Amino acid sequence: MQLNRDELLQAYRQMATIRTFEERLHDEIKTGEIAGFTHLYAGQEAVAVGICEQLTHADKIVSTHRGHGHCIAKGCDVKGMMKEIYGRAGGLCKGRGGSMHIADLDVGMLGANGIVGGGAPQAVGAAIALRLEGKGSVGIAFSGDGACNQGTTFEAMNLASVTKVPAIFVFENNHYSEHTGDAYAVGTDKDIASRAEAFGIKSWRANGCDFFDVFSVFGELLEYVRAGNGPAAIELDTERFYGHFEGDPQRYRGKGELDRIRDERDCLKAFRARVTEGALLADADLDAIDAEVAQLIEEAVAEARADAMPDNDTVADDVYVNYY
Amino acid sequence: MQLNRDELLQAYRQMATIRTFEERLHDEIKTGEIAGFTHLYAGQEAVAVGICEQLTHADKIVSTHRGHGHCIAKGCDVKGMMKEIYGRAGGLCKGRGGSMHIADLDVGMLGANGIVGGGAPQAVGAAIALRLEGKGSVGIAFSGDGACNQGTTFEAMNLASVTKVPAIFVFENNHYSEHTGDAYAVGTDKDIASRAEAFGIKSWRANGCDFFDVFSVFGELLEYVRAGNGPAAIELDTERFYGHFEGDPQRYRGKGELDRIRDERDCLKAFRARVTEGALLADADLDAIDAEVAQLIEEAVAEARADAMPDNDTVADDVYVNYY
Amino acid sequence: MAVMNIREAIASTLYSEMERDENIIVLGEDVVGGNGTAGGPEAIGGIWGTTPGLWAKFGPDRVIDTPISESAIIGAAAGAALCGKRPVAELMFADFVGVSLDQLWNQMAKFRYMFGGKTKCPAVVRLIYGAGMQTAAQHSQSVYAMLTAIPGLKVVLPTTPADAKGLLTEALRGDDPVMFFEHKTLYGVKGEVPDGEYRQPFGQARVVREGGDVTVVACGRMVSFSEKAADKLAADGVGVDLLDLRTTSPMDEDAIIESVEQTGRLVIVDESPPRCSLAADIAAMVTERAFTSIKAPPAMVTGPHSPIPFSRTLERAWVPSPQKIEDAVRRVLGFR
Amino acid sequence: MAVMNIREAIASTLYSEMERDENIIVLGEDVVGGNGTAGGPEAIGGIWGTTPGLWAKFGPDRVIDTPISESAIIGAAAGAALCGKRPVAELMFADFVGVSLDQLWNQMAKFRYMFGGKTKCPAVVRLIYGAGMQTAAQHSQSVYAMLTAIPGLKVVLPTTPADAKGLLTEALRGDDPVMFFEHKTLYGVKGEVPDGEYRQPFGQARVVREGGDVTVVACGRMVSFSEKAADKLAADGVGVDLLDLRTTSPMDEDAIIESVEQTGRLVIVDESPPRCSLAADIAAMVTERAFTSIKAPPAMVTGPHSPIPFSRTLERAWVPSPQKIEDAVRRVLGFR
Ligand SMILES: Cc1ncc(C[n+]2csc(CCOP(=O)(O)OP(=O)(O)O)c2C)c(N)n1
Ligand SMILES: Cc1ncc(C[n+]2csc(CCOP(=O)(O)OP(=O)(O)O)c2C)c(N)n1
Ligand SMILES: [Mg+2]
Ligand SMILES: [Mg+2]
Repeated sequence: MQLNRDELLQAYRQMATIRTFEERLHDEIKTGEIAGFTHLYAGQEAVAVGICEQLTHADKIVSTHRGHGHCIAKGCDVKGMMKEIYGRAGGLCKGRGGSMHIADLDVGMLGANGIVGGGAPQAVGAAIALRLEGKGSVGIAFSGDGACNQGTTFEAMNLASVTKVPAIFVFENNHYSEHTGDAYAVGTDKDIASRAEAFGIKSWRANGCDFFDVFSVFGELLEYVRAGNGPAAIELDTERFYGHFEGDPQRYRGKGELDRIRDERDCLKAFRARVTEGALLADADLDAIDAEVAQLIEEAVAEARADAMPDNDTVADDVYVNYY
Repeated sequence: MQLNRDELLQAYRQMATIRTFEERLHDEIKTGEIAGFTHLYAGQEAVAVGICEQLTHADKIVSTHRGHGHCIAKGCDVKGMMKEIYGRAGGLCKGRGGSMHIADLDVGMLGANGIVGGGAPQAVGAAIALRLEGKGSVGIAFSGDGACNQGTTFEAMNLASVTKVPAIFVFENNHYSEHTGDAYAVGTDKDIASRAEAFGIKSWRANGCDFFDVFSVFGELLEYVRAGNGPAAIELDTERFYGHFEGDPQRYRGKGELDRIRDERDCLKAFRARVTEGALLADADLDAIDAEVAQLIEEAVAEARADAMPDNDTVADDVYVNYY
Repeated sequence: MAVMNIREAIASTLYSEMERDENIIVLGEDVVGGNGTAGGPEAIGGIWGTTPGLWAKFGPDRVIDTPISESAIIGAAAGAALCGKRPVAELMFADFVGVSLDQLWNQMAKFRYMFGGKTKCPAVVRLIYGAGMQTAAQHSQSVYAMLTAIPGLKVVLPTTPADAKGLLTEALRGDDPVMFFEHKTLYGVKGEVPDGEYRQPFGQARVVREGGDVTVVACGRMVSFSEKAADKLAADGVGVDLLDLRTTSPMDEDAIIESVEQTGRLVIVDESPPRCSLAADIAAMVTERAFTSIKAPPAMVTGPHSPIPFSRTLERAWVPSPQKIEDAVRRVLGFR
Repeated sequence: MAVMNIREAIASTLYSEMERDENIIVLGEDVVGGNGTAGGPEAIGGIWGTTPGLWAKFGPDRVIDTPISESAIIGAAAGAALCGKRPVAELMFADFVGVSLDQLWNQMAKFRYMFGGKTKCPAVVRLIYGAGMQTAAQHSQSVYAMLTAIPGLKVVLPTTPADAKGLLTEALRGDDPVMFFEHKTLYGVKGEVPDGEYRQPFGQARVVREGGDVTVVACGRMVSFSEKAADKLAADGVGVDLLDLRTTSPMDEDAIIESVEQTGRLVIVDESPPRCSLAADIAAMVTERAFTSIKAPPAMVTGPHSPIPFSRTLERAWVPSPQKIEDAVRRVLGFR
């Protein structure tokens, strides 16, 4: 794994954008202006960015209910996303989808999904399509430690195994599905990756709070899949910095857990330490990005607030390409 | 494993009853009197009988579309079954269910099932109920090598693993799901049992064409589950002597395959050889049972043919216990 | 009579019925909550707050947290019910019928019939449904028409705390599978609830008000919206007979017909898209049974033929509003 | 024009469309058959014989046998469609919507709307449906009402070989998800099929016959049953306008209304249970749009509110029969 200066800056920018986007949402939601379910990705940035930085728009990803990070990492327009979450006409999906249903096919983002486990079969379908293109592109399903128990996820792994298509199953184990621990809900003696292995799918494991580990392990996996070896899986040990959704009192957390993970498992802090210690980048480089990102998010919120609500007359538009 | 003479005779009687029932159906179906889908269990008798002979009526089983063998082994009335398959008023389910929907809760047979994979979660539910009874009874799901790929089967295994209930997953691998081989459709480097193991479920393997092997391996498994150790799984290598359904031209079979499995993998022949060679039973004992069974099936067909069709007025009966 | 909200009525009924009948068990995602975490079981109960304290009181064998696998939840409920238990399974959102329909439709609903009437499957499935909280296209749907269409299921939709208690008790005492719909915007609705044992039989519509000029039939959240419309109409001297269906299967056809025979005019309010809807079901039934009594075509107030949008304004535009109900009433009254 | 049956019309249309458009792919259980066996691929194709020779011609990357996992089949079709392919997914029995509904209802149908109109999902799902072969409660259902109710899906039900070709071609050229229903008893129906490219637009009912006294609306197998009834009625001098809907979403409301405005009397024949059915949908629509024209309440000929039984006699009693259709026509004609 060799990342040049620009690539490092870009990776940091992406992770910082996600973090700032989510932290800002955390505050904005308290104002009551944003309703519905908003699941924040903060804490898991190294996963989305460590993976998506190695993809092109030709590679397709299918995301989850906790999709902001995947969207930003894959290249969705941040301002369009913010407008979407505010339910505005100028939103990426015209305000119809909201936080759980953001998609942008132009960048290869096939959609967040409110149905846990809904995306995995679709990623296999994408991989079926991409194999036909013959260009080594891949279809990726992001799933949580909760989603890994849904029947669709297993079916998708089996179908990928049988058809040997370039599908990748990314399991982000943040150790909670809503208020339940993975120690309870994931039936296994080992881990999620080992369940993928039981389908004959080659699997990897990485530290989902360490961008460099994600990047290098996923890089190896990606090479394997792009080379036509069939599907692969990766389990990432990561952390969710906020509640399941905004408003969650998080009483399931251990004493001091939130402090500890912020302290020890913050991928942004770790990234900064690593690149500055290694003299790959200077603090000032990163600070400059932080400032740019802060500015971007500030503008995104301001523009979202200022944007018009969708016109009521559009409520039943775009159900079909053409109906009669 | 110690089977006394009576137990051996009973086991043989049960296997012979299933075989004769199915072979007779194979002939009767050609007359056109029996319609719908009829999936014959012939060839797999050692599985159903090797397992069910160790159960009581308090133990519950959930069966598949290929359910006749499980029904007979669990103690369903053979004449009632035949009437059911003929769609008669006196059928075990009043002619409403047919071959794919035979049930008899009094003997712990919760139902055959036309939906592949439909039964597995129900067996876990039975196990949840039986654990509350606290008597060591078990809930068993029979599934095929095709059904093991359905999402519900995986979900059921995971739920059983998590809740640690006395659920048993019996995978009858007859190497075909309809016209597709297990070598193609079961995504794994190993076998079906190994996929159960990935859920942390202790798993066994046995020769599904050898009654004694099934009996002893399942006996060990059953002891484990009855002792409160949680769920278990077993994969049985077995053979389907007929087509997927009646009318299947079976062009997917290898040259001479049907002859070979009849020759080398016939559980009834193997049973006879073993018990006579070991001088546990005499040929005459078995011949006597064969004659009794032939008589029973003969009567079953005659009585089914003679039974009345259900009254048209009953078409919408029994949808509810009470509706208004 | 205690005053409580629907959430409390459901929670307390579950609790007291479980005390009464040891065969009742509860299962679903996070109905306990906190399992496998440092906080431990019941650190947080379900997100709807309808199952607090059950685990502590009745233990882990009767109150079961499940992984995210709705087919297994419903299937397990079906299997346990066949074995003499009375499971109460929770679908955190009714939209998850999508991932569990087979167990509801082809299994639970059909057992008794397929098996010749010898079995019963007394499972209760709680489905949290409805729009109004901007939960968007996959978490806002009113799935009752789809389940009303299925022979073998009963479908229940309480709109008051008393009915929540009475109908849930009835569901837990009956022997058929019951789909118990809880509208997510109605949990906070307060009202008096009879003390002690209280059962509300199915198939009896609640007469919310009598007015004599027009019949309005509604269920769920649409009942209170219809009341708002009726208030405005009353100010103009228009009297509304408002019926809250309470259950759509069985459905109190007679109550509807009786009212329509007097008013001759019918509006049906249904929080769902229009095609093959409950609104159409009732309109067709009334036209068949009371053709000579109706003076105007039954009006159906439904959402449009589209998914439910996220945006606040669009969601409001999608859901039938008091205004649209009022307009429909005026339309049927004006029909010549 | 060649004469062929519906099975052949579907098989040959799939073949020629796949030749024309390399983006069309086919997936489902045993659509190839024989994979992983000694007999090898295509030893036996699907059990309906509608996909022979596709694998040999178009190869394993375009013609894909799947394990038994319908959610994955439909989900994969949805994902491939988002990526520019035109998947044709087969549900061997329409009843398996039970195990795949989410991918049809909450995914495929909603993508375009949820994503702000920027995507399209041109997947075709072939569903083999209907009673008449004693396939019992879980393999005989007509699931079209459930899918007609879902905004975002189109629902198609050919009853002639020509329509099978025309409607399937239209489905494969369009950009929306299409539910293509094939009645298992109609595969052998023979008829002339136009050569070369032939498209039948959706939303245009087929006028099977014109009679002027009463309108009968049907789809699927019920069209031929209605023809039988109409023959008997014609012998008694009663003329039937018989409409074959061809598609229920979109639905040719205008054709129905036009006929009803002339006849004033309507019978709807629907091979499904009665509640929230297509029959009710049409009855309600007609009552709303043609209230002043109808001289009798629309009659709905459906199955009873029960699952479909196995036994030959009971199954026949369940399915709407020519006799019941005839009776319903006489009833609406006799209504005063
Ligand atoms: C089919 C389905 N079941 C349940 C839910 C409710 N739900 C939303 S998120 C969630 C937990 C998901 O956990 P995980 O997959 O670990 O993702 P995370 O929230 O940790 O990112 C649940 C139960 C849902 N949206 N869809
Ligand atoms: C959900 C579902 N999908 C598909 C089918 C059609 N079908 C019936 S049996 C069968 C093959 C089952 O294979 P397996 O589980 O190995 O059982 P076997 O037939 O070998 O006993 C299939 C595909 C079905 N009945 N249900
Ligand atoms: Mg998680
Ligand atoms: Mg098999």
